[in-house]
Formats: sequence, C-alpha cells, structure tokens
Amino acid sequence: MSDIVATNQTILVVGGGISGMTAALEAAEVGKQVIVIEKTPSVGGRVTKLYKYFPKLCFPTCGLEINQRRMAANKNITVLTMAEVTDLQGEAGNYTATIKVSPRYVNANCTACGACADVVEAEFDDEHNYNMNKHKGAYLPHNMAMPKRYVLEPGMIGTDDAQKAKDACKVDAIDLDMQEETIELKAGAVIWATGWRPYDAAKIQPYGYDRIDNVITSVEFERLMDPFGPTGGKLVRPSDGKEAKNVAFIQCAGSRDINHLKHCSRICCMASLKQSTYVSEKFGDDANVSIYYIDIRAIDRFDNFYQKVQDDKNVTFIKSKVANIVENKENGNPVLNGVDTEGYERYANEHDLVVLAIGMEPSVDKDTFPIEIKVNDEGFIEQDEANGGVFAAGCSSDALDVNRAVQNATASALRAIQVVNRVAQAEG
Amino acid sequence: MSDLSSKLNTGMVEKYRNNFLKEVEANVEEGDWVKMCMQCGVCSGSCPLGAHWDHPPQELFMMIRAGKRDEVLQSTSMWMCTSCYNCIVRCPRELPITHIMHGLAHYATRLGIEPKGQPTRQFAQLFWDNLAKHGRVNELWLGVNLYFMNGIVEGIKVALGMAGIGLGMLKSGRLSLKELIGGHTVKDKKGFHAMIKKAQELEAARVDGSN
Amino acid sequence: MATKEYSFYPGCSSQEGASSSNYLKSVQSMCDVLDIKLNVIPDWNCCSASIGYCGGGELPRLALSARNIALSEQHNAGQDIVATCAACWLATKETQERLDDDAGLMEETNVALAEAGLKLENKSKIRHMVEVLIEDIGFEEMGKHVTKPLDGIKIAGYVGCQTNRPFGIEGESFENPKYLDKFIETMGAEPVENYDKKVSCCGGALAFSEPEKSQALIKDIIEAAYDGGADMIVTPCPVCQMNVEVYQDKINAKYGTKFNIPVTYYSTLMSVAYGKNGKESGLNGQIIKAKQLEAIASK
Amino acid sequence: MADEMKIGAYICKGCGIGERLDAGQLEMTATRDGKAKVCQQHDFLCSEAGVKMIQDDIDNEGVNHVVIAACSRRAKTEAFNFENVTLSRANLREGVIWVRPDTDDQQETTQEMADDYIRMACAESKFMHIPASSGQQSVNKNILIAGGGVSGMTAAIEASKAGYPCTIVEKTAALGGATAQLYKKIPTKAPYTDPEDNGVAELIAAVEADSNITVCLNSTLTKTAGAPGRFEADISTESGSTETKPFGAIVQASGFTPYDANQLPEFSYGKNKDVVTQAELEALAITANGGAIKRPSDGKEVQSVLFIQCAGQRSKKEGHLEHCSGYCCNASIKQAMYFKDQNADVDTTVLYTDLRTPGAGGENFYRSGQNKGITFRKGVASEVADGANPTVKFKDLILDEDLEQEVDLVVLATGMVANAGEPTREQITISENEAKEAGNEYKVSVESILNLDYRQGKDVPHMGNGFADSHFICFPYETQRTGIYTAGPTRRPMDSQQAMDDAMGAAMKAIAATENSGLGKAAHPRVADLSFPSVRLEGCTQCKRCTVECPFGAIDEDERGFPQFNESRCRRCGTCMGACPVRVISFENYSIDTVGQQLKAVDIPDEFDEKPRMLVLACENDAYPALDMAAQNKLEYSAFVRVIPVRCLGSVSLSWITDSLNSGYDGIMLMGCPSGDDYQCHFVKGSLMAQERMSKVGDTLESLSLEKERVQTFEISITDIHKVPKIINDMADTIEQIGMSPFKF
Repeated sequence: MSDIVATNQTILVVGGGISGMTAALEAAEVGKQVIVIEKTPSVGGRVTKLYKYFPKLCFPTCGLEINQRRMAANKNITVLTMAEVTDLQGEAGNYTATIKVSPRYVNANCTACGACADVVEAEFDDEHNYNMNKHKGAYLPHNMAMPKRYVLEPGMIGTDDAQKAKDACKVDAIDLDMQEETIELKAGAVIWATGWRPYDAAKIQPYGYDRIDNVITSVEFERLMDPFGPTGGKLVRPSDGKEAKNVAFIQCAGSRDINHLKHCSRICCMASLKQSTYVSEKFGDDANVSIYYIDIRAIDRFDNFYQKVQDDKNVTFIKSKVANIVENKENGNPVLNGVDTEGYERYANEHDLVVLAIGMEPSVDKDTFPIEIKVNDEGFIEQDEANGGVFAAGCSSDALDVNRAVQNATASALRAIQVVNRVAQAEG
Repeated sequence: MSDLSSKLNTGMVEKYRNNFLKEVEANVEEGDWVKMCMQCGVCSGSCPLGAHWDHPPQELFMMIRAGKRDEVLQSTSMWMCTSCYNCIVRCPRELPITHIMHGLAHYATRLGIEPKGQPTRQFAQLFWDNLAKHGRVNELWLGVNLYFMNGIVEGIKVALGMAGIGLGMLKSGRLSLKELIGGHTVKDKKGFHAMIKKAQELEAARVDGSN
Repeated sequence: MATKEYSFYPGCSSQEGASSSNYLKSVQSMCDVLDIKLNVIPDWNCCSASIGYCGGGELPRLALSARNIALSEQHNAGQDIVATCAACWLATKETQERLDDDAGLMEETNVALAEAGLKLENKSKIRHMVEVLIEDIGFEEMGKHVTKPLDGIKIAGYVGCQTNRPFGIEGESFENPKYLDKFIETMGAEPVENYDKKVSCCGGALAFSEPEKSQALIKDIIEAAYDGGADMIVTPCPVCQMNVEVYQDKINAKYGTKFNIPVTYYSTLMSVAYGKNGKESGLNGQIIKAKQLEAIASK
Repeated sequence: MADEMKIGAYICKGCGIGERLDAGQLEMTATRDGKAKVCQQHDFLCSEAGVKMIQDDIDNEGVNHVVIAACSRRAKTEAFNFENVTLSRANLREGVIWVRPDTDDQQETTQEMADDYIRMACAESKFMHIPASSGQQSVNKNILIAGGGVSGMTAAIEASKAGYPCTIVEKTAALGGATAQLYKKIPTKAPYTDPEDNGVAELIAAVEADSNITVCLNSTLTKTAGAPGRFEADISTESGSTETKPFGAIVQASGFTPYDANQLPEFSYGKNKDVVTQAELEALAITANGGAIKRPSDGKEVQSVLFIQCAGQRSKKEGHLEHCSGYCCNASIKQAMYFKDQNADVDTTVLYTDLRTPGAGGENFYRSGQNKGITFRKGVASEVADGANPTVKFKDLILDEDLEQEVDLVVLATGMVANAGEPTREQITISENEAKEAGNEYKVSVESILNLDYRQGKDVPHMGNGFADSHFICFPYETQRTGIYTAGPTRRPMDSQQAMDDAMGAAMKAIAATENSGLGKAAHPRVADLSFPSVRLEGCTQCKRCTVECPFGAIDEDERGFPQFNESRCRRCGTCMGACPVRVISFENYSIDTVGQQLKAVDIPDEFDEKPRMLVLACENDAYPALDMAAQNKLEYSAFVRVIPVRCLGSVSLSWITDSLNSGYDGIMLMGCPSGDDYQCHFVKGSLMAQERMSKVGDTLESLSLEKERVQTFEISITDIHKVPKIINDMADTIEQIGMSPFKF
C-alpha cells in the first residue's frame, strides 16, 4: 500500500458504488489523481445486487461492465477495497485521511481460477445475497466482482480449510498472515459516496418481518430473480419454496414515517412497479400482484412506466398503509389487515409472499463522521460551504434513484475538481 | 338537548362558518392534529372494533377537513373507541388518534348533538357521573345503573343476563353489596368537587367563552 | 437488599370488594417477599380511566390524575408513583406528559387543584408495577425467591393494550413484547410461544356497553390461548383479567365453545411461586378456579 | 508504422492451461501458422516475472505486436497493459478449457480450439496498428452554454470555477429564465419548511462578476458547426449581427415551454380570469409582494384557492402530456403557502391523486404545508364551472363522493413541455406509433436551439416525451451528439434546484469533452480510444450509408457526397465500417481485416471430418462478458465454436459473413444487445442494423444453396449467462440435423 501516491491534488472518493465509481471516473478521465476507498471486497455497491433497473428494465451489469472497463483502463484511479476511512483531518485543499485496510488474505497474484474455493468446505453467510444463503470460505463476491480476486473469510484463518486453500493455490495468492493495515493519505478534496442501507425491517413490528417467514424486503426480492442468487433465479418464498404468484408489495415500509424514516425514499414506488413485472415475467397471467400504497411517486417520465403497470390487469393498487400482518398458520400465507381508504373498504387479504418496499437509510453516521459536516435530520449530507472540500455524491446527499445518483455524482466530481484545480494554480 | 348546549351548538356553527376544521382545532382535545393526517388509513385498519365504525378515524379526519360537521359529530363511530392505542403507536404522523376520538365524542356531547342511544356514550356518562360523585368508582352502582340505563324492563333483562357474572363476582369477593350503602369515596369530597367544578369552568370559558 | 419504597396508586378496581381486589392481595404478598414497601397515596381518586371522556372534558380529567400526583408529591415526596392497574398508570402518565408539554393546561390545572388546596410539581416518575419488577428488582432477583416453581403449567401471557401502548415497557415492542413470558418462565412455568393475541384488545370498558362486540374479541383471545396449548392465561391488567375471565360462560352460550380457562395476574403466579397460600395469592378471587395454582399453593 | 512488424506470442500455462493443453503444440502453431517471430511460454504469465518477460522482449527484441495466449481479454487487463504495442488476446482459459470437459476423448477438439484461437489472435495482430491521434484536434477550453436560466448560469459559474471560460447565449434580454419568474422557490435546505428566495439575483451577480464568463443577450445560435474541441458557433443578435466563436464543448440548457392551458377548456381556462396556471400565480404573488394576493378578474383579495394537480398531465387524452412534470406538487404546496403565510385564514385546498414530494426535503415540506393548514384532498377534478367565482367539480376519492367547491381562485398545476431537440428517424416512427396507440400527437419541437449543421439534423435527438434526456440509467448525460450535453428541463422535467445540480454535471461532462477531444480520445463508452475511422476515398461509391447510419451524427458529406469524418464526434463503434458495402472504412485497431483475417485463420476441417465450425460474433459489452461468466461458472459449450468479439453488431460487415460461409463455416451466430424502445446498445442500434443487414444475407445463402438456419442473430443481455452456452449448443444440434456446409476446401 505504501506505493500509493497521494498529494493535496488527489481526490479521495469514499465508497465504490455506482456514485463513487462515477465521480472517480469523471475526475480521472480529465486527468485527476483519484483514490477510491471501498469497504467491501469489490466495487459496484448496491447496483450489483439489482436484477433490473426501472424504468427500462435493463440490467445494471451492463453499465457496470462499461464502468469497470473504464476504471481498469484508467491509470489515474487507485482502488482500495476492504478499506474504510477512520479519520479525516484538514481543510479544502489539504486533507489527511486515515484508512484502515482489512486483510483479504488473497494478494494480487490471484487469477480467480477458483482452485481455493474448490477445496474449502466451511461456509459463511453470503452478504451479497443479504445472507439468504451461504458461500464458501474462499469466495468471489459475485460474477462481476472487481477486482476479480478471491477473498478469504476472516473466520477461516487458523482453520485447516484455510491451509487447504493455500495449498491449492498454484500462484501463491493466498497469504494467511496478512494483517490489518492503517495508512494515511493526502487529499485535496473528498467525495463522500457511501450510499445507503435498507432500513431494518424488523423495526417495523406490525409487519412481522422477524416473525413471519414469507415477509421479505424489496432488496431480498431483487436477489430472488438473479439466476446466481439464493434461489437460482426462482421466484419462490422462504417458508416452503412454493412459487410466489400472489405477491403483495407494501410501500413506505419504514419511509414517510416519523417512527422510522421521516423522509420519502423516492425509489420504492418505482422499485415495486418494476418488481411487479418480475412476477409477470415468471408466471405470466398466473401472476397476481397487489400494491399497497399511500401515494405512487413515479415522478417525471417514470409515470409512463406507472401507467404501463396500471394497464396490467394482474396488478391491483390499494391506497392503504397496511395495518398489520398475521400468519395463516395452516399454509404460512401472510394475511394483510387494513382499510382501502378510497371509499373505505376493509380487507384481510392473504398472499403467498409479502415484499416490504423497504426505505433508504443513508450510510452517513452523523455522530461518527470523521470530520465536521452538515447533515440533515434525515441523515443526508447537505450541500454547504461549511463542508469545505468534502462533497456528498449520490445517496449520501439525498434519497436518489440510480440515474439521479449518477447525475449528482458527476456534479460532485466537478466540485472536487474545482478544489484541486485551485490547489494546482496556487502551487503553479 | 339542553338549551345551553343547543345555544352553544348554533353559536359554534355561526362562529366557524364552513370551517369545521378550525372549530375542531380550537375546541376538540388534540384537535389541532387533524390537519396532519395524510390519509394512509393505518389507524382505520388497526382498530379492534373497526368493522363497527361507520367512519374510521382517517375518514373522520377527511370529513372534518371537508366540513362535514353534522356527519362527524353525530356519528357513533368515535364512541367505538376501546382506547387500545393501536392507532396511536402505528400512525406515521404520530397523531394522538385515541384522544382525538375521545375529544370529538366529548365535544359532540358538549354541543348536545351526540347520538343519544349509543350505549358507550351512556356508559361513559354514567362512569363519569359515578366517579365525579364519590371521587372513586363504585362498581356496583355503576353496574346497576348500566343495566337500567335503558329503563326498568330492559334493565331487568340485562341484569338477569348478567346475574351469573354478578354472582360470580360476589362469591369471589370482587363485588360487594356494601357498595350499595356508602362504599368507597374520597375523603375530601368538598375539595374534590370544587376542583372538578373549577376545571369545568375553566374549560367552558375556553371553549364557548361562557361559564 | 434494602427495602424499596414507592408511592402506591391502587385504583378503584383494587379496592376492597372491587373487581380486582384479588390483584391487590397478590401484589401485596409478592411485595412482602421482594421487600417492596407500597405507601398508598392518601385519599387518591379515580383516574377516569379512558372512558370518562363523555362527561369529563380534557381539563377535568387531567385534574383527576393531577390531584393524585400532587397528593403523592405532598405525602410521599421523592417516591416514584407506582400503579398496578394499566388504566391508572396510563391516565396518570398521560396527564404528566400532557401537562409537561402544555404550560397553559398546567397552569389551569393548578388553578383547579388550588380549589382542593393542592399544587402540582409534576416531577414524580410514574411507573407500572411491572416496570418496578423488571427495572428495580430484575428477573434474576425475582427468580431467587421462587420456592415452589410452577412446573408443568403452560401459560398464555396476555399483555393486552394499555400496559403495552402507547408507553409500554422499556425495550419491548408494541406488537410482540416478551416480558410477560419471561415472568412466566422465571416462575417455573412454560409460556405459550408466539401467542397471537398477546396484545389484542379485549374491548376494555366497552365490554359493558358493547358486550357482543367485545365478547367476539375476547373469544379470539381465549381461543388463541387454547390453540397454544395453554392451561391458563396471565395478564398485568385488571380490565383484561376481568373481561377475559368473567364472560366465558356467555361466550360458550353464544358460540358453543367450551371455554373454562383461568385468568390470573402475574402477581398471582409470583405469590404462589413464592410459597404464599391460596388466600394470600388471591386465588379465592378466581371465578374460574386456577386449580393447578391452588394445588401448588396448598402443597 | 515505421519499423516493421514483429509479433511476439506469449503462452500462459497457469490456471490449468498447462495441464489441459499441449503448450508446445500451441507454440508451434503461433510460430508456424501465426508467424510469431518470438514465442515464449510461462507458468504464470500475469505475474510480475511473466509481464517483465514480455516487456523485455518489447524493449530488447523489438516486439511491437503482442499476442497474449492466456485468459479472456477482460481478465488481468491491468497486468497486460503495454505501451506502444498492439495487443491481441487468445482466450485459452474462459474461451477453451473452462467451457470444455477435462476428459481424454475431448482433448483433441479442445486443443484444436486453442490452436485456432492462437491463429486468430496472431491474424488479428498482423492487421492491427498502434493508433495515433489524427492531429485533427487541439484543446479548446471554451464552453458554449445555450440558455441563460439557472441551469445555464450554474453551468457557466461552476465550469469557470474549474478554469474553463464560458459563453452564455440567451435568447431573451435578461438572464434568469423561468426561475426569475418565481416569487419564491421550493426550499433547498433543512428544515425544508418554507419557500426560499429564488436565488436568481445572486446567480446573475456571480455571472457578471466573473471575467471568465461572456454573456450574449438577445442572441441565438444560428449555426453550430464542427466537433468537440473545434465547434464553431454563429451567435446572432436580434439586431442581425453575427459573430462566429470557437468552442470545445456545449451545454444545452434551453429550458422548457410551459404547457398551454388553453387546451384545458373543461377547466374554464381562458374563459374565467380567475382560473390561472402556476406560472401566472407566481406573477400575482410577485405583484402582491408579500401582501394579500388579489385575483385577476376584480382584484378581490383571494380568500379561498384551490389547486388542481396534474392538470393536462399524466394523461393519454389528446393534447395532454403523458408524463408527470415532477415539480408541480411541491410547487402547489409552495404557492398555497404564499397565501397561508400572508393570512392563515385563507382557505387553501390542493386536489391531487398522488402527492409527489420525494426525497429528504419533500416530506418535510408536505408536513409543513399541512401544518400551515393547507387542505390536501385526494380527488380528480372533472370541471371548473365558470361564474362570478369558479366552482370546481371533483370526485373526492377518499370520501368517494362527487363534490363541488366554489373558490375565489383556481390554480392549474400544468406541466413542462419539452422545447428542444429533434427526433431521430427511429424516434419519429416510434413516437408516431406510440401516438397512434395513445391516440394523441407528439409535440415535436420545430424551433432549433443549436442549428447544428450536421448531416443528421439540427439538434440533439429526443428521447421519450420530447425531452433530450439520456437513454441510459447509468449514464444520465450520454447524448447522441458527442460533446453536447443537455441540462435542466431540456433533459427532463425538474425543478430549479435539480436543474442547477444537473447543470453542474453537464458542465463536468463538457469539460471532459474539451479535454479528451483535444487529445483525440474517444468519449463514452470507448473512453480514451485513440483510433478513429479512416476511409479510402478512392474506393468510396458515395452511397452515403455511413453518413446516414452513424448513430452519433459524426459523419458529414462534402458536396460530392463523400463522407467527412469528424474524429471527435465519433464514438468508435464501427457502425460506419459495418455499413460500408465497399469496405473502405477502417480503424487502425479494428478493421475489416482484424476480424476478417481471424475468421479466415480458423482451421476448417473437411466435410467428412465431422467437425463443424461455428462462428460467433459477440458484442464486446454484453454477449462476450456473458460468455466469459458462463465459463467462469464452468458452463460447457461446443468445441466447434470460435468466438470473435466485436465493438458492436452495427460494426459487423456483411463481408465477414460471406467470407465465413465461403470458407466453410457451418453456422454463424451474431450476438448483440436487446433492441427496441428500451434498447441496451450503447451505440444505439447495433442489433437493429445487424438484423436489417442479415435479413439480406438470405439471398446470399440461397445463391450458395445454404440453409438460412446457418446464420442467426440473437439479442443477448450481459446477464444471459445460462442462455449463451445453450444458444451455441442448439446451433451445434441444428448443424448436426441439417448437415455440414459443402463449402469446405
């Protein structure tokens, strides 16, 4: 790591999701030195866990391929994976960041041949699939993982399995003695693109996410569609593997709720509209989708997509915040209780599967943020002079869909460039 | 309805003209929360007696904003509230719905336009009279009054129907005939009554400007 | 451990010859064992529960609880107010909150209280007996005093509404509070897992005014207990206890069910488990006799 | 290429290649068939030692054409990254051993596969050249900004802050655009409870204070010529004077046209003066300037106002907008606050179907509106009856009742209409069809903002609903006119704050365009590609296919009809190359030969060998990665297939198909991205064109009396990891059924 060159003209990008990648690429492609700090073993972030994008229903992997190719080809970008910023000092044009790099136990020799995974037995929760299944103790995070390099679970260290993996590697890529490192990097500007996390569904007690098997979150549902996901791409429910043809989507699961997230997470309406097409994609006319909503927020041209879904006779919209969910003990079906507020109809509807359109919680922690920064009540970083050379990008700045996050990240690249260009001028 | 309350009622109609929401905000317990409802309906779905409401809370709130004064105040709905607080803890806007329901019921009563025969309305009144008299609830009288609230004949029927329970309570020492004579009261009745009276006066002054 | 003292608000229903007098009995026995001293608030009055609203306006109702708090502050200065009745606890706590938030109401309340020669500081902590047990005593300590574990009894812990919402017990969820099951376990009995109707409403005061509607709710509560294989139901709330226990015959008559399940208080369990006899545990207060408890109590 | 070509082939034996294949044999193939002057084997080629071995040969042995026989071209790119040489990759890992079973009986065909890939890589290498910039370019840091609204001004201010001089061309006499017409704007900062000053004055001040920003008022762009790095813009003033200025890139922030409420007679607009649009209410608010807002008809102070949301929007009705304009809900809340903040007793109602206030600020603003006493009703207005006071007839969807409300003033939340750009040929047909289906007409702007003198039209092509948005979720600024970036409502409906943020992104892209075009580097998606199309004009027949089919309008025509390439407009997709019937267009590192010679290099066993040969031309962005990932998951496919990545199916020359048929291939598969409205092709219409062209192959097949099944086109998404091997194996089965091609020599 010591070989990393960083000056006060360097732009530090914290977070290697699509926003961080975009900001890094835009800056690097006009010749700026960029260092990307990514917490997980590979870049790409949440979009790597999406099956399709709304409203085009195209595949996130497609854009990821282009962005990763751009990154690989660009010598101005350095990516540190399994790395986190633990401290940040200084001001615009002169920051020092302290980075903690966790051991991957696999070095750059790795050719992703998979020999190690073939021999190990131990299995661990697969974070990429929201722990719905397990992966080997030596693993490639996913098909598109960049860097395309295996990872050893820390839990493996000291086990025979780990030794087996090491012995199986012909290119000496496995280093069981790898230690956590702490490095300091200079930077002129910092782009904070740590993205978001799904709100903890268990906290929404009336929906029984922690008690009812067949109540899952929208991000989990997304993984079910991936042929390499926990169900091998089958749309089946957790309790009994039964095909989930009758699916309910509950909007504002955690969002627009003072007891949970005050804000509207923006993406959830479109996400459910999109996911309703998954059910049709799998079951055609046997699909039966109910969307329980307060307001369908399909703004600007997204509304055209909303209108398409409205025309689908297999999709029903109910203006209602579901009151609670109980389980039908006989068949494991979740039963939704509530009132359709349009004309006051009570319902107790049974579904195969319930998907909570889970809210977007920013991954910005006000209290532990390494430097003085303006964060609003919702937890998003506000665009503010007081933030000096630290700029939010993507979902650190607001609840944004992918397109808006990328657009915002492109803007923040310019903000960072303005700072380092000033530095460059000053230094002549 | 009493002259006083009918005068009050017409007075209020006059005062607030087609702005029932304002009237509610000014005069109903926690009424200023009504405007914050976003019509999600989680309260309506959470109510244990929901099925028996003509207008669930969220609809009542919309009706208030729509100026449907009589439909709201004469409704039996809010009298269905069991005070289970499900609605309150689930409301994404933290409206104190239970209290608003109680407040509406009370305000309707104050105006004398509440649904007269509504049993909970009658029981609630009895309960208040009972405690206001002694400072403590006298369960036996409460029961007796309750049974006879719809007149002697009806009362005897109800009483007979409830006899088994009454007996059980008596046997288990959880109902005492002592209560018929005297029974539990607060000692400082004078102070207690004065306090209630003053509180009522102050509130009346606030609501209808008279006392 | 030193004696713990509290300012006690028994409430109307626990008075002698009232519907939950047996609750008070068992609470007293339980407190003896746990070295808890309850100093009754002198001349306390009714809280008007959550049903006084027809006749009583907001302020008069607030005044009721305010008077109790004021009396407590006067006579049991510095002691937390403890109620055993959910409604009493809730009404008092709500009053305190409302008056804290609204200076105007606070002032008016004090004007009214002055008529009774009282003044409200509104500083006392207002707690449910269950909170005291969990937070001040703790399950471990509670367990230590068990001399007759309630082996072999399966119990549905019915928390009900007002002990649970809107305030509830610190750290518990509104939909699935676990503490009552912990009480049951601590006393050596077996709780019903995922008891569906744990926090469902029994109709509360409407059991009187809307018997059919309420009994329909009560039926579900009892049914779910039976479904869970319960021998008995236990609750922290007098209204719940009464409603669930006393209407079983009527429900049987109406729905053709064969309900006959005893409904007791957590404190009943505790005094029995603590070796108190049936009378001390208020078992004689049962309309549907808790035979298993009696058996243990008389051992 | 001054010094003569020297191919160095390097064979990796790692990752099981050494165990599965005969490296000696491969080396022989490279030297004998591939004419590699240098050939070395290595156990671990991507290791430092391996890379050093290659670099040494480049430095000392004069190797200038490197062939790496190892893993996929998508793997280990950072290791195999050499300067001043051409690089070809023979995919022995993902392309051979990972898709073939490790059994003795398969060994022979597997080895053949590998040998062919070596031959192919060497053949490609032979015809590749090291790209050198055309020198057509030079860096011009000046940025042209069309439109002086908040988007344009923001773009100018921010670009200037980064050191790029800007020129704003504004049609009207003043800066500020639509936002300047707002009394206040939707809050942009916590706690998001009250309307904010519109901020235009500060922006104008900043623009005027910036010596790097030139402002041309009362001016339009009468002609825009050239390309990124060397745009020439004619800036004409009303007075008629015209000045031509050079620019490096363009930001188009030409705003929007407010919807014409006269198309809403049902709401008595135009008939009743007290029915106004949101824009008109802003004017009333500005006049009132904090005082009571008076209504137009009789100047009465408004006591009651009702806002009708989605007026003429979110509807397929004739003359209505199909889209939602996104900002109107917040705008109505803001405007209702104009009344409430001045006098809380004014009765304000917002009639909506879905209240759309997304994001962190939105919900706070909505709550604040409720808190201020604005009444929100979910309902649909059917009519506004004319009269002394307008009466709104609507259905309240919550109360499920038809109701009427008489108010002093009705405000119609009408939306934004796109006002710029022009539809491409495809889009005209698409939108016409859509229009037919939807029973309405699409408003296609006639007014041109940029007046490009491009072969393919005067403006940036439309996307849906007439907006010049990007088609791509991941790349919001990707337009079909390189170096021209749209911002603000030109791109899609949005409020002024979003527009300003958007403009900043557009400025970033414009800066990138100036820098990269200056260096002759391609723009997205083949970023930094230095090659560019060159044409042998002597062979050109002036058929114009290249100029018509270029998705980016990169090619003009001279008066004789010869193509004129504009390097920096070009995205290097090769569509022109694929379009050219006489094969005169090529890139230094991608040409008719680099692919054509590869497919010819494949060893075709004779008919009786029962070893068919199938060719796959795979889109490098989707199909090829899908094949890679299939291999990564050890999904097997036929040993008889040979895969060649192409930049885009649009670049596929028919000659490749005929050549391979002639040289005896038994089947040909073209794999491109899904086409259609939601096409995924980053070069817009590669698959579409391939399909068109292949439809013509039918005749060729007939003339050779070959079955049409032998040539098939597939739409493959990058996620079709299980599908691609199946397609290949199905083709193998088909060939088994219809038999081998007779054209084997």
